[in-house]
Amino acid sequence: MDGYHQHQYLEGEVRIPSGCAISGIIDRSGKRFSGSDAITSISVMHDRSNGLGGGFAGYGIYPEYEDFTALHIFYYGSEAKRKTEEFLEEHFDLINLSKIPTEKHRAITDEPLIWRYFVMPLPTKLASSQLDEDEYTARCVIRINKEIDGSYVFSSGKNMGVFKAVGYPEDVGAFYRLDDYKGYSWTVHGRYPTNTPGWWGGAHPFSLLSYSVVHNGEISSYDANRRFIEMYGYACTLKTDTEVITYMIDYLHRRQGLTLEEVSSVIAAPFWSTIECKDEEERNALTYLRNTFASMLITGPFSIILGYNGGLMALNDRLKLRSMVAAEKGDKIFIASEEAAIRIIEPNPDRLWYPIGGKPVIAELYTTGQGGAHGHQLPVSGL
Amino acid sequence: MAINYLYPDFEVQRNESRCITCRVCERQCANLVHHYDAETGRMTSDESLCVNCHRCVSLCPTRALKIVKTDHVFKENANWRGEVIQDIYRQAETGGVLLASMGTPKPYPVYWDKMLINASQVTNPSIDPLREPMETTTFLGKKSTTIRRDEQGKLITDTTPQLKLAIPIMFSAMSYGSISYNAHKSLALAAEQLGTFYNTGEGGLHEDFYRHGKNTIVQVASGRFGVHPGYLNAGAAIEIKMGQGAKPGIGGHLPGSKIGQDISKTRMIPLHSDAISPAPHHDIYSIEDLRQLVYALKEATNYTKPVIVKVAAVHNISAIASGIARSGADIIAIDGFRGGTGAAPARIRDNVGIPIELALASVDERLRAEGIRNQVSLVVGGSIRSSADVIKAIALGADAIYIATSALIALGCHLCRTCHSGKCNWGIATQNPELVKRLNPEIGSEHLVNLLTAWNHEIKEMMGGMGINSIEALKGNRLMLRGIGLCDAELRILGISHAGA
Amino acid sequence: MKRVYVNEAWCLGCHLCEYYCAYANSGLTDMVKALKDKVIRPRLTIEQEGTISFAVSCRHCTEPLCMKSCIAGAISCKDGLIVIDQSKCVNCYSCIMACPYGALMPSEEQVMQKCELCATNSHGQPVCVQGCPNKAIVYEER
Amino acid sequence: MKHIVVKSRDYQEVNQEIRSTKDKNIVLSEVFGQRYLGSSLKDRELTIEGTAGNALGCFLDGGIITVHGNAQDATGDTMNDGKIVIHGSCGDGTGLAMRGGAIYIRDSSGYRSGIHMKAYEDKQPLLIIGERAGSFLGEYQAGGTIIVLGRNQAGKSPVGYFCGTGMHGGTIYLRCDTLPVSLPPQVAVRDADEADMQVLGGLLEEYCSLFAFDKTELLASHFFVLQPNSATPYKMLYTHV
Amino acid sequence: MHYLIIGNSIAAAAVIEGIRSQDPEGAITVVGEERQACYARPLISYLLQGKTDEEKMRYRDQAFFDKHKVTVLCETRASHLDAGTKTVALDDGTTLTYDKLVLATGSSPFIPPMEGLGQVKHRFTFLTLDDALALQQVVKGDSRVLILGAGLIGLKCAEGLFGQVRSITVVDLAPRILASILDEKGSAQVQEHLQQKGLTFHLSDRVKEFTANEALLESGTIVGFDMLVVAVGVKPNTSLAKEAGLAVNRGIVVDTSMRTSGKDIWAAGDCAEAEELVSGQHKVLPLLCNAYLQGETAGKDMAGLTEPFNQAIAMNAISFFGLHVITAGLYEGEEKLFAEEGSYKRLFVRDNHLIGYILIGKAVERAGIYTALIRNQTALDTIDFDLISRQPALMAFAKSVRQQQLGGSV
Repeated sequence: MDGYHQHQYLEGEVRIPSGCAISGIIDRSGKRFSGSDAITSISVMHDRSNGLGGGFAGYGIYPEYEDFTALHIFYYGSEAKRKTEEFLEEHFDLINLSKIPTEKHRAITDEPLIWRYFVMPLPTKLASSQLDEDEYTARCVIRINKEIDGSYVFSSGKNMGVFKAVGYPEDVGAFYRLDDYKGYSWTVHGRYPTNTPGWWGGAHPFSLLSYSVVHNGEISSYDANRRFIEMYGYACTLKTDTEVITYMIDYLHRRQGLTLEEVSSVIAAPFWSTIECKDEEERNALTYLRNTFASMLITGPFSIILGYNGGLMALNDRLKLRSMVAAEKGDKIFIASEEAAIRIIEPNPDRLWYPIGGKPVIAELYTTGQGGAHGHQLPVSGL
Repeated sequence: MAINYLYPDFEVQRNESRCITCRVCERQCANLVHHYDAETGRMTSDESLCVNCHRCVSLCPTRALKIVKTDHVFKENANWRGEVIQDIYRQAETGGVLLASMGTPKPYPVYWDKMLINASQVTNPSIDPLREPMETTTFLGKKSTTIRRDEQGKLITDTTPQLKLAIPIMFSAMSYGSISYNAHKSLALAAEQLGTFYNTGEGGLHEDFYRHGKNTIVQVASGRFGVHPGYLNAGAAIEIKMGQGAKPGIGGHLPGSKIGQDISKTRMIPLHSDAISPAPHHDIYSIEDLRQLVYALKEATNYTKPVIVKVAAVHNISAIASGIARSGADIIAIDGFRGGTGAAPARIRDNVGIPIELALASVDERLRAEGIRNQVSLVVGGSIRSSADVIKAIALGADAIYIATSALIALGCHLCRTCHSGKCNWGIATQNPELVKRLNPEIGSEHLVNLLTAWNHEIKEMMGGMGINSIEALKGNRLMLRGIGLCDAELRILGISHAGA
Repeated sequence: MKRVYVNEAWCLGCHLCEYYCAYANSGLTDMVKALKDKVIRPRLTIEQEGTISFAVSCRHCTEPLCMKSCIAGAISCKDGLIVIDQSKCVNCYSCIMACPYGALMPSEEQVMQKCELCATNSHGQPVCVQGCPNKAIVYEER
Repeated sequence: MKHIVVKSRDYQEVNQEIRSTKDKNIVLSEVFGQRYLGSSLKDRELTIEGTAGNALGCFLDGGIITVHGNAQDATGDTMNDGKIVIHGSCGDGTGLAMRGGAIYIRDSSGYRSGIHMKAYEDKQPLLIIGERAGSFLGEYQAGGTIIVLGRNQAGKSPVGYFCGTGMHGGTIYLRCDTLPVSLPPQVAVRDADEADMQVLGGLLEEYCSLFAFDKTELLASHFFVLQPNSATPYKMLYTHV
Repeated sequence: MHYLIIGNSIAAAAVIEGIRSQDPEGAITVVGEERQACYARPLISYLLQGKTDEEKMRYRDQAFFDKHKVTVLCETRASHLDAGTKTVALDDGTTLTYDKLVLATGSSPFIPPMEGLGQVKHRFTFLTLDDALALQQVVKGDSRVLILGAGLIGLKCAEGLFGQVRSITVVDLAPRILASILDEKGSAQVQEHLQQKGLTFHLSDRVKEFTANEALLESGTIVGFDMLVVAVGVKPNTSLAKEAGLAVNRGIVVDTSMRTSGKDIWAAGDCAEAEELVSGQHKVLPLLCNAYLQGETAGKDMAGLTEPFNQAIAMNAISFFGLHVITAGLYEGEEKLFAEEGSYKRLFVRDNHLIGYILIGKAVERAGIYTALIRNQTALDTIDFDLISRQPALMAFAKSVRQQQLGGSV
């Protein structure tokens, strides 16, 4: 462990509530564009961050390795790197490994070693584990993060990558040279943690496999959620809201096979009084989901953008205690904490609306999803 | 008469300048403490009969009465305290087992009072329960482990039977026999009005109360009193009572003198014969036998009722709970050692079992460690005294709470702890019709409804303060608790940090 | 009209209603001063026999025989409330002869008195109802 | 007339410039979410082109702010007097704790509009929303008037859930044929009568002329009037220790 | 619609209330012989006693007549009734027409012929307020009063004068006082009470001859007096009815709706003769309570609501110097007697029903419960008669009846 961290609480040793800014852009035609729009967008909301964390997730950025898991790893010291690579070699075929290219930036300091690996599970290991590839990879990632001191996998999806650091998000974008990457969707986060340690791993997006979450708000249900999700093999090492949200989404969407709408009606379940108003079939379904996964209800203010292969989902808490705006222009869908963060990159959207609390906005590639941005909306007309 | 070593514990103090000799004290004391002396035109009292139930004090219209602790003492002795000496006198004189009622009065630590609750400041808004939705609805029962869909891909939503509580508090088991008809009726009416449940205890279900079935939990205990298929199907859930916090490992008996016409009929036993509840169920000598009974009850009710297994909090409670969770039970009820009772051997009540706070914390943690917490709901009882206790219990991991002593106090009980005498002046723990009449269920149920409505408001306020607007987000949310004045071992078991950390 | 109704199932025979009544109609603000060492003359009666007891007080009949029998025109009906003008009463007992409930009785001053639902004393609400520990007497619209 | 091009300039700088200028009329163009524009402004008119940032016109004290575009969250936060005119929509928390003046929104407003609005003597705040408002409209309202005109809503209720929750003063007028769902128990609803229509006629005068809406046509529709049952909804809640 | 009421006492007031409960508008005229507005005659003895005054004696005040829009003609006598033309001639020469008429003419004192009566200077009857006022005029501290008649009127007069005069002597033909309402033992008890107070009785005796200040009794006793009150009885005022050809026995005969035999003519009060409940016979019951109930029944019937009143029974509540006496019904059949110090109770039972009672002293408490047993003709085997005969109590009724009485409608 380096000196910086020896004198401070590590992320995960204390729970850090935080407020933030988020933004997300997707081109549903699959056209890839650089990270600079995301940087511009988040920079408008500078006041919502405090320089203690910023980060990006880009989807479609590694087309040449799309069948391989891209692991982005922070190392604090070469011993951590050695142990981790040993572990990786034991469990995966390593196709490519390199340092992630960065550019020195005066606002970004104390950087760890930042490495990238494109990997595929060793077929024999995978077979003997009796797990599917995702579960196998997820467990390996959790093990590294939990068991190898000084090593932290912060991105583990396919054809996607997370880039994050301590600093303002626009500086983080420059540091990682995101102009050089092209993706069909981007999410970005500026962080305003209310407790001191800003640790690189603690910045958003938080990611597991191809799921990445940027989050604005602070949830009051944290420990109820954490203690529940940890029953299912997850280890919440970072003690952040975003981490637990990501795991819950992974559990509900990937492992339980719920649709994203169903996931939303678990984690941002409608009030019972609202459920009562629904027709019988919907009422039964909503009651079933809320009751079955009662401990995954998230309370307190939050707005998140979930990135996944092929789409973005934005979701507000059911009281809509955090702001969120969405807009559409041609093939592109924009989501941000503030309208200005959209206008700065797209001054004249075709339409613009305020998503309703507890109801997801889902935007997917035409090829993988329905292609529309759907969900309940509070439209803003006159545009 | 032989020498009487015992001096009365209490003195009746009558303020003569206030007494208007209305004689209500005389008329209302079933222990015959007060008398009117026609010669002097004054009231007199025999305090040796007084149990300090406050009936006379409460009804005296001029507040001319109070009961004080006698200042008659033994020579001071920190070890051989007066009560210890008196107990020995009692046993020496009678050769009897000391019998006592209600929860233990001994000064064991109350962990509820050593935990503090969190509130939001700045980073997260607190919520006002009066205007924003604030939900305390709770479902009890086994949850699905995997999502199933039909051919159209629609969710299959038929869960195993659940209990829906509008408020996460239920009235725990008290049998008709241990408490009166009117006390039962009060509980039934209140449960119905509150959208929660009351529990028959092991005394069967009076025919008048079948109409409250949808708010009734019917209990099956070792005595199997009044248990028949109609009874099992009458309630919303069935509770198997393995043990009770006040007297773990001990059976009980309702003396034949209390088995009047109505109770005899309800319990389905002959008039004036003792109603004996054995210590164990004689068909359950092991955990797999429990499973057999659980499924026997499910078969008898065609899998329409959740089955609760109630156990006393004992040393290896978490292992026991794990076993119960795997027995097919839908709900585990754990009763802490401070729980009340109509009658228990005093030494057992005061020395056997563990506090519910620690039992709950360790059971919840154990079930989570085993990944089976969602397969079973957890209900805890045993001296839950306020909404703050409720909040703390839920934050430690309980789904819902059982209350009994608090409910009895709401009905007028003054905790004089002489339930076993059958002369409850408040009409609660008695079968004497003259005394039973003193509890008008209309008033009783109103008080219970008021109490839980007030608690629910407080729960909502505290939840709102934490920024939580649905009770499920509080469940097991131990970050919302901090310990105060607790040692490391206690903090570790409770799974909470010390205040300030 | 709201009246006092009795449910004997809940009457405990504690007689508190009688004392509260006597106090309420004493005109004094201190119960002790009003009742101590006095023979009370409540405006309601507890009937008691074995385990049964209940309070009886004026029913405020819609066809009040007491009023119709009063030779002095001292009893009248004000918005359903049957009241006695004690200054007119000559203590002839015609009302006692007429009332089927036995709800009238002479006062200490030897004029008739009866329950006037505490509407005519300083309490305003029937004090027997407030003082009943078991809702055996209620004051309501039926 | 002073013209400031804002673009990506820092809000502190822009507000400083507004404060230091002597012109009565100030135009801000190319605004991208700068916060606190027109904060505590008095005696001046501010015209904004673009997207006004959070807390637009907070503590406004008599000035007039006109936005050609949308405003973000907390527009008119605790405003005391003056006027905010939005030729577009607003985000959440519009008119938060507003206690005087008027906010006129041509289109829609987000969650918690008019939250904790209050009135005192001659301070009678007014919030008019042309189309629809999100959930919790008039939450905790203690005074003043909120009007939602429900334009383009086809007679459906133009507000979300929990409208008027915690309301203990003031009035909400809703122009629609269907009541919102989940109205809280504190709120009493009635149909607008002749006297209400008179009041509405007065209140809508300026609004309609600003946006060139046909007042007569608006007033020809059905309005609901929402008022609190009690000024002290908490009274019965407590007992003393 | 014009309602005409002849008489201005209790029955008249009740007629007005009866009419107005049904008909708020029809014109009502009351014709009364007396100077004073409506008052209750039984109060005159209390006036003498000083327990009431003229103002308080008013049974219904002026506001009552104003509120009910009633025209009252005082000091006016109806001299002739023509049922055919529906007119009533008044002694001032005017004639009133009516649509509906009620005769509430009351009764008058009966004065038997007695020798030398004309020589008596201070000679009174005791029925009206004017009688009482006239008496009051001449009362002096040293007056010796002779009262003929030991019935209710005579004795109430005696009580009224007691303490204001030197002596009171009562003479009655009957062997005991209050013979019409009390049994022997009861009479004796009351008599003893009155004698203790200082009244002198000459019973089974009568005045043979009066001189100015002395009465010679048949027994030979000579009673000196300064004032004479004749209170031997009353007779119903039926002359108008007789003239008009209505059926009249002792009183004007009426049915249970108080209709007389004449079209659109009702009668109520002391002048009327209606069926008595217990005996089933037509009787004049000169009791205030009956006057009211009959008047109310007549008034309602006149205005269109027929509610028969068939519960008339003879009953009396009377007190002398704090000793209360309440009696009702007939004194026949089996009896139950309870007598103790200061309390006397006799109940009369026939065919499973209570038909009469005599209560004296403490026994009068809650007497109405007994009255109701007679009135409602309660079958005694449906109640705990043992209990109720000891003490009038609702406890004696079945629980369901009690619930109805105390928890149900009234």
